[in-house]
Amino acid sequence: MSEEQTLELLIGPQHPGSGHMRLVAEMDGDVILNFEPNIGYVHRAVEKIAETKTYVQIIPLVERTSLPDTANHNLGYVLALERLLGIDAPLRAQYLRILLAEINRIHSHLYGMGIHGNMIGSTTMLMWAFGDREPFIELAQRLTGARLSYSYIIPGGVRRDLPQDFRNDALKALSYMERRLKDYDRIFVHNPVTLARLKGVGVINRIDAARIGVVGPNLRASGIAYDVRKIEPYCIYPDLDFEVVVRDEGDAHARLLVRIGEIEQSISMIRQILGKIPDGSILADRYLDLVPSRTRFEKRSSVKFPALFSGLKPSKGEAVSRVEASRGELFHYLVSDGSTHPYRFRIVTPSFKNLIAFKHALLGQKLADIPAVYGSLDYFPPEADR
Amino acid sequence: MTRVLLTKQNGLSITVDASKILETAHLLKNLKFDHVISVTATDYPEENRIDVIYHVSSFEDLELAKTILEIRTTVSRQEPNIHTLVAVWPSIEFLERETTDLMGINFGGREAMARLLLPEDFEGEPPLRKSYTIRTEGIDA
Amino acid sequence: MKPKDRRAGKLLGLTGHMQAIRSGIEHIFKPRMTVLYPEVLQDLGPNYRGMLKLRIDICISCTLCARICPSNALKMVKVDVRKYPGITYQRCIFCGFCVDICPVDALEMSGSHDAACYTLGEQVLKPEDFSKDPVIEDKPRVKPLFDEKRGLRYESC
Amino acid sequence: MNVVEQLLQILLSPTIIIPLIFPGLLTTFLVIIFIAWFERKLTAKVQLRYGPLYVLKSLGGLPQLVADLLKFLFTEIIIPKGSDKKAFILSPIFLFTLSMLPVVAIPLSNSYAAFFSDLSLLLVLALLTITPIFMLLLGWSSNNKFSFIGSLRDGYLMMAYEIPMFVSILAMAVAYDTLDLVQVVGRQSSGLWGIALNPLAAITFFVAMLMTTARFPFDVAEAESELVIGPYTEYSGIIFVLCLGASYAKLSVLSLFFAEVFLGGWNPLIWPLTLNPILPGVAVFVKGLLVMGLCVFMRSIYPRFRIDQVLKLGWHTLFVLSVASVALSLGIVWVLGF
Repeated sequence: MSEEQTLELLIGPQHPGSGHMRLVAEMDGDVILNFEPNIGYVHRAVEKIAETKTYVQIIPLVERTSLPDTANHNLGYVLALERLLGIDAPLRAQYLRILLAEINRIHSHLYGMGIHGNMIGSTTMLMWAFGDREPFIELAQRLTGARLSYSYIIPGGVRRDLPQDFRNDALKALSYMERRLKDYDRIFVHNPVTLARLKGVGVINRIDAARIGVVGPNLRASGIAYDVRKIEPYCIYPDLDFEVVVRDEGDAHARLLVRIGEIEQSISMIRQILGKIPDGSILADRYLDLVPSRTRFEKRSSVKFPALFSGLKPSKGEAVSRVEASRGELFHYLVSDGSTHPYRFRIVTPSFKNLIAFKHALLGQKLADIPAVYGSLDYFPPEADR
Repeated sequence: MTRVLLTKQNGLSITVDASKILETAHLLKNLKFDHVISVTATDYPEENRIDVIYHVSSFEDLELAKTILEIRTTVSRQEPNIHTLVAVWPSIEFLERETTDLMGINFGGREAMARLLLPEDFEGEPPLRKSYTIRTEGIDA
Repeated sequence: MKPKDRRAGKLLGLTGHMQAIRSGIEHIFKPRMTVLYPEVLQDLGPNYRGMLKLRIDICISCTLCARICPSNALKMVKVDVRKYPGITYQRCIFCGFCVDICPVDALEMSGSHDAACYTLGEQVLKPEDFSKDPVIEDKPRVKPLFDEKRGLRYESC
Repeated sequence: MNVVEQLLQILLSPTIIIPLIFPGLLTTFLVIIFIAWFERKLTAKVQLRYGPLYVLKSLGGLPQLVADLLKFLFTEIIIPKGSDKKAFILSPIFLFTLSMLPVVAIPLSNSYAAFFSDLSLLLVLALLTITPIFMLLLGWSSNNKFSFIGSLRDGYLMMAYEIPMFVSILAMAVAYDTLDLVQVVGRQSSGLWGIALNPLAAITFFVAMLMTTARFPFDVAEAESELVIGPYTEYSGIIFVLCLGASYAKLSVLSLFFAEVFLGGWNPLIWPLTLNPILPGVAVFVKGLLVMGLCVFMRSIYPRFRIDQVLKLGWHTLFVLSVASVALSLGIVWVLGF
């Protein structure tokens, strides 16, 4: 094909539909011949900055990689750190961690669905999803004190205990969400126009999905029942009754449905957690004992950090952790040389792993499918760039 | 120089020579390790080496997925060359490109790629090496 | 697990259109979920991690807050003979680590996060200023209450 | 005095008043302001939020568009270096004017129209078909890939809607046995309006109308997430307003047309009331505004189609429907013996 017949379209970084990245599409008429994502526009060198910070200071830092999904990122890092330190959180703290992680998963999926809706033109879905994030952000705020950047999970436990009335409020928010999912079905998910736009678009089949290594809901929409919460259960996931949401189609609509299925699963998980959360301490005794007795946890709803936290020194070694963040498997790898700073900190975010899907899912699709597929991957550029 | 270790928590660790990496990858691929979770390069300037660590796992075999297999290999800081594994594991593509950008490791045997995370005209010390120093702003509170 | 296809068994096209339109019309008559923000402020609750206040009479100058601050927003500043923390809201990320590590509870957080100023200098607080109450805007406030039908319902307080 | 009187006579003559004041430029302008506000407000209501509010809060932000317009008036008009300057500036002007022009052929009562013709039914549509040319021109002259693709899509879109639209109007012409809008309205005085007479044609025309005016779900030419804002990507300032206004002007004209052909025009009003053009004009406008409201309501319900799906819809469904509506009309004529 001669060069004049193709058109190189540079979508972004300043484009309403590109996010913080550039998409280079080689078009033949309306068909995409070649597609190359070009990222790095929001690269903040989290790995390098982490080498200059102490272990506890990194907690807010890892959250900044993915602001819609801070709890899971926080959890992943703290799990790796706890493995380095050789410490475990008490059971109640584990429950609270997963409670926050699942609340976060719901509002992160809503964020993704909203953006997806906007990308194919349904502003109603955008506004509804963003509005319905609010009850969950409010729940998380009452639990942690912040709307998005929770910094809630610390080595050895969590920072605050459940506030009063939380259980009732949460149950109300959950039944509200179940009601709203039906509204979404009517106006967006099963809207004939949405079906026309998403069905059979951006298909990643089972074999390709494993080969190119996409993660999270995108992988499960391609028929692979891989979920870290089941494969390598962490915290209290073994005690919770939930199912891995899988679909076989591998197209954009399947990815949307998997996310909705996961919201339903999260709702059921939060109900279980609220039902059987045990009483007890929320910080490991090893740290609690270091706090002056005046300010001990029993007398207040939040814990006091021991002075040790300003300079945690894990022993020399390495630790990896993987958790199922909202967008997929999140991998942390910590190398300690025995000092107060990590020697090397590696973080592979789910969006970075999903980036490769752009190259494969969009070949042979139409120009208008770019936002449809982009949205369905729930790709979050700052999370990929780190 | 191939060692297999059983570490406490994250399963297996294999140490191989950098020249054997492609072979090892083929071998593991046949054992159903079908995707790469991460490529990490760690800089040790005093010992003049960069460790390249691959974490691989499986999606197809969900029993195998419970293991994260670690492949460790070492390259020198002056000539950080290693063969690419993109032909074995396509999922490694962006991980390798990132490592090239930030650690300056050359993955031979694949077409030259544009920079991924850094600006295209970036020159100088790769940012994640220990010899690259971060300029910090003054702190005035 | 396969999520159940709610549409299964229904006539595809027309029902879908009718349902979408019906849902759209229904929502015209539903109450709004937004608050008129700059005129009405949301009450952030007692546990909100907002702007900080130093109780300089209690502070024992242990420097733990400055040492744990992830963004170097807190720094020990000399006042007379002892050093007390000062803060710059240009950097503060409201993580609350300083409050939680303070062994004597000399730092506390307020329910306000309106740290916007006209000049950058106003955001840098010396210990003396830091020990004053943060400015909280005097505007009508609403309190979010959870509701099964509306998610959040705002009641003025 | 004589000169003033003559001047007034000229100014107040229907040929001036109709295109400039009622139902022409000024009224269209007011209608656009209202409908754009209504669109934003209605969408906001479905989306459970407030929408425009702060410009005259007592009116619910109704003059928001006036405020926007003032802002755009003072915005610098940036003309890209590689563009064809004459075409770049002139095509939005032509686009807007031609989108408004068909209003002259739409009668607002038995005796009030700028241009009486026994072919006015066709004339309105024929005048509208010229606009896509300027759409193509303005996309081409911008020298921007997104503008180009956008205007190309608009051209394709024309292929999808034009034929079903004409054929469905043909169906009505067959049913009414006339091509004159005044007579069309007259035929509906029995109370059997076009929409009841031939609902198939009404639906086809309505969908084609959504396509013509780039309402959702046929917003493919301006698709924001793909094409920035399609043909108008490079436009700024007041000529950008003209571009955007063109689609609303078109919507207004087509809605009036729809009201006359399918909703009985000024019809429940009978003879003595139709002498003065104001009352029947208002009746037509109310009906037209209802149609416009329905059109803009689609924004809050639907995402947008893909261009190939719109073409498929146009040719596979709408065309077949429109042909069926002609058959239906022939059947009606045969049975009722009009």
